[in-house]
Amino acid sequence: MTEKDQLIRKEFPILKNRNVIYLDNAATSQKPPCVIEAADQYYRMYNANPLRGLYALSVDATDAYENARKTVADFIGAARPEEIVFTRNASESLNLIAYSYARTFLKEGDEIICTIAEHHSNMLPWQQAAKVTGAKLTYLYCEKDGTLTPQMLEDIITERTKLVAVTQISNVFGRLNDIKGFAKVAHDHGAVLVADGAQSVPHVPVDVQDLDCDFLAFSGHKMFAPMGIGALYAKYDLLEKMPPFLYGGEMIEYVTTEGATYAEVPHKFEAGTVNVGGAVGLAEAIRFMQRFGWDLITKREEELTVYAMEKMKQYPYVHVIGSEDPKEHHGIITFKLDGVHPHDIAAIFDAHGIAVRAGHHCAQPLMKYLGTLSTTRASLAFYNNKEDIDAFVETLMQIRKEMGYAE
Amino acid sequence: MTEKDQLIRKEFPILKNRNVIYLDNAATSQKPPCVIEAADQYYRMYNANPLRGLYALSVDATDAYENARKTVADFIGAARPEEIVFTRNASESLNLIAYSYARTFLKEGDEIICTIAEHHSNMLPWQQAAKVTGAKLTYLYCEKDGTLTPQMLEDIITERTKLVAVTQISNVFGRLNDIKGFAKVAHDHGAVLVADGAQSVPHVPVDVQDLDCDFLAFSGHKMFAPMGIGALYAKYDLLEKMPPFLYGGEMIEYVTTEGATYAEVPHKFEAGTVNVGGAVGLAEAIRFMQRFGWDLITKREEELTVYAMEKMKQYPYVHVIGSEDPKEHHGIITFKLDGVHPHDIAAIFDAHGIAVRAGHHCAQPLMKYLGTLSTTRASLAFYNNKEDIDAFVETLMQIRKEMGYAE
Amino acid sequence: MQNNTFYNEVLTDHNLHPIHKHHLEDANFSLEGVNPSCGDDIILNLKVEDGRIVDGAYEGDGCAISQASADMMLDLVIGKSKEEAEHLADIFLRMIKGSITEDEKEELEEASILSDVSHMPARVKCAVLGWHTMQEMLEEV
Amino acid sequence: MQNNTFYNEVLTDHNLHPIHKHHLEDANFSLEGVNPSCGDDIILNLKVEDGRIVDGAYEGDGCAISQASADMMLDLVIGKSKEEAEHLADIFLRMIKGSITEDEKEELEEASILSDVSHMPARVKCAVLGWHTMQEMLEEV
Ligand SMILES: Cc1ncc(COP(=O)(O)O)c(C=O)c1O
Ligand SMILES: Cc1ncc(COP(=O)(O)O)c(C=O)c1O
Repeated sequence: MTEKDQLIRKEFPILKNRNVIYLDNAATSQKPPCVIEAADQYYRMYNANPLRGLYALSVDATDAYENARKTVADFIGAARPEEIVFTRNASESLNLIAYSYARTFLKEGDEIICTIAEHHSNMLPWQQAAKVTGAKLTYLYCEKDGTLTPQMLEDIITERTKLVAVTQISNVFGRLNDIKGFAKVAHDHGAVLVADGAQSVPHVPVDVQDLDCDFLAFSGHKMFAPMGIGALYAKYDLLEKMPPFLYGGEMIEYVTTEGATYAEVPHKFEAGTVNVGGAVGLAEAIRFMQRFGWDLITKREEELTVYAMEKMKQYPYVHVIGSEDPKEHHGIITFKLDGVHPHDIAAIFDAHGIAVRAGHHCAQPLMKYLGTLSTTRASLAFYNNKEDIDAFVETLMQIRKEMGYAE
Repeated sequence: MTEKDQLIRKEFPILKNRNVIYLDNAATSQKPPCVIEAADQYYRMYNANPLRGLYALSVDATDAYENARKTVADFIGAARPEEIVFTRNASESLNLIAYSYARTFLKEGDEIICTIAEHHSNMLPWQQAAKVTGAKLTYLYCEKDGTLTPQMLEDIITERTKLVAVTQISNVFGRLNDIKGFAKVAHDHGAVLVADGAQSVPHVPVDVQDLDCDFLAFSGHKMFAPMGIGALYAKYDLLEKMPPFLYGGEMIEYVTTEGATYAEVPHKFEAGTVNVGGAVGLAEAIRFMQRFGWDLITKREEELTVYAMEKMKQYPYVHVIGSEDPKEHHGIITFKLDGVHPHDIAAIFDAHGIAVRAGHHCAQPLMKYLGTLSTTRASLAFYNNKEDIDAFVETLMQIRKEMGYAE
Repeated sequence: MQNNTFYNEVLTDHNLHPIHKHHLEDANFSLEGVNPSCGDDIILNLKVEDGRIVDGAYEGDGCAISQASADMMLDLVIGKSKEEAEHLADIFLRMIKGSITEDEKEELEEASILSDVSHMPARVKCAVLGWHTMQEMLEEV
Repeated sequence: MQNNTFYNEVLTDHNLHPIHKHHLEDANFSLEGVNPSCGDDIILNLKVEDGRIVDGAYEGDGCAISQASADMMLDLVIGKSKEEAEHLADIFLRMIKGSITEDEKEELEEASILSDVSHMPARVKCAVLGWHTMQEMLEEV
């Protein structure tokens, strides 16, 4: 390990505690002690139910929560903190759009477009919204290597299209999609653009104002934050006109037996007691990333991807899904190994102390389109290093033998 | 402080760190170090995305999560762990019922009954469900002291009633309602009974099989667990027949471009990456309560309520809402002080280092029915002690003077 | 036990014995201001002639801060021109945000005792309710 | 680096060179078994005469554990009566749950090498797929 490697590794003691080579970062990341401790510190010094409290602890809790919102807003370049709604995870953020926006503003005859490469969380909510509203759901098919271009959207979009959902980075291909280009095409046809940022926000700088997307969903747990906290970014005027999603405490202005008027954006979307500990953890995770900086993070992830894919290329039985260019993978390497089922691959990696993921990666329609049921995926974070890749590739090249093949 | 007091207080260092007399437990409880550390330990030793992982960490995370579910199920006497759906908080649990159950199985001409004493989180979801389905929402009015009996439900329920929503303990009155009796009346008329357990599960033993309620919603953060985790109990056959609520990863069986089939109960209601850290924290909070035991918890809370209300009775300007019998308050003492607005009361308490809540307590229709806009509430946990009550009452009797009254 | 509560005599006096809390027969401007989160609710009535506030009063319900603030505001603005009243409102609102000079603070006379509200975020809305209502009303004058 | 993977020669051999993975012309019972979470999918075909399994085969797709388990199962049950096959299925399923005696384990012959699956919760469904399918099928016999 280089000195830098060691410095970074110190932030992730679990890797040593469990003696694991962790290559399942696209599923969830590990958490540095500073994040764990930020949440702890909140519970030990500032915990209260925020928003309505008239005492010091509650004011502190409100500050902690609203400052976290500001940190998140700044991190993705939102125009104002109110454009951030805290949710549980990216899936809930996407469902919020589907329930509140799509089911309200779409109707029979309208059209939703989502790509075939979407994670189930950015596909099923649209299938359901289409079913309920009578809108038609159309799939934008990527090329077999994952390529998706705004031109491809331009070719199928119609004046009836009201909503376009595209992942910024696919959790199978790792390719970075041109959200800015997609947003332009969508807007030119009067549609809103929903970007799934679950894999992008943790790995590349995102500026929602530059991208001009209308919505962006992401999860804390994939970017070093605790589980149970996520965010939805939406343009302010959209949040203003959307009806609430969950109803209850903290999201109202007046309630009578007949009905209610709702609190201001973003509170109107945050029913019930909010998750201050989670928000504080997410804010600290963002500061943690900022202390290392995007330069270091993206450079390390790219170098390791290049290093890994170069090695894998030498081995004829392995076939990486997606672009041949490692720079288009953003740390996500999904592959097939001839003659071995992904579940057996993952189990053998596990026996060698390496954590990778096998299965459909919550993208069954994409798997089907690619002609397979399941694949194996190694996905990196900037805390991985060359030794991890060496062990990964060495084990990979042993698996067929362990499974009884001559080579 | 008695020795017992000191022993218990050691578990809540925040009270000393912040030098606060914390009497806002109905809003949220403080968290003992063991709970904070249980979540930490999970992140430091077992963190991974559970459910689909084929490697050791992920298996451990799955175990941690499913064991937590079992702990919750046992705590409330559920027939099986699958009857527990993890949610963010009680509000989300109630919305889940409203979206998935009510909007599916209710139709025009049907009726929903909820009491006027409900928290907004157990009222607005039904207002909305009624609006969307065309069902009629009827309110069951309690007596002015909060009394609600199954007979009162019997008097207004009809054969069209399909769902009855009642809080087990009101967050304003503190009175324990006879859920078993309400469930019987509801069932006799073919309706399901939704119990709001947000204030009861933290303070009294609850056995859902004995109560025979169909649904029970509650939050972790009010029972010593972290924020961001809650639960919905529902009878297994109801969960089986209910459609999903949030759509996405982890809750499916098969997905095609046309639609999907869904995972088994309870996973079909847990879309996206789950909150293992929160679930582990909730399970530890339950074990924490069990180490002290219901006897101690309920006895201390009752003794303190009696002690406080006896003292308050001496002071002619204070008027407690609800029963005159402290034993019917379960630690919740909501009151008016003649001539002083609750916000000023809370602010003065705060200046004296005492945290109480002022406002409508997310029960505006109830406030209106009681002829007021807002009240002040002190709410206890078993970590409170007589010194807290002494300080509370002493300050209370000073407030009118501080506000310029002669006495 | 700390004892520095912020409810001093001036404040409690304006709350318990308000000078301007009554009905105003011949008001020509009237506006209701509410704080949904607190339930504070005041109706402000002004009599404005030739761009000058010749009389004013308020009615309603709310905490001591919202009531005393409205009462002190009326003390201050009755007899002033529309522009002077707007100027005072501007200073008051900036005081609550914590950004005024000592000289400006003096202009607010008694109302300056509310400057501590800048450290009490939950009460900001109470303190500014009357002032915001007046501001909105004066736009129509 | 640990190296005790559970994929021993017997298992990999049944996976790479299955004896019973083929079409069965004259089967009189056929049932598909699937593991949604893994994508494992087998079609089990049996020829049952007078309550005795006289022949059997499977087709399909899946991981080595699901495939080898089905192959070893057929090795074991072909030629056995319905009751004997049900008895073996019962033992096998209990083995995977981790609760059988050494004697019972012996009855499973080669299939007993899958006992370690009891420590691999994610693979339980793979190991039992063929057996569950057979159980279900035999209820119809
Ligand atoms: C009776 C009652 N129901 C529901 C809730 C809502 O709980 P949460 O805010 O945790 O969703 C509360 C808490 O405020 C409550 O007191
Ligand atoms: C591209 C993409 N979108 C959405 C999600 C859903 O994220 P979560 O499970 O945190 O809701 C994931 C993560 O699995 C993902 O990779």
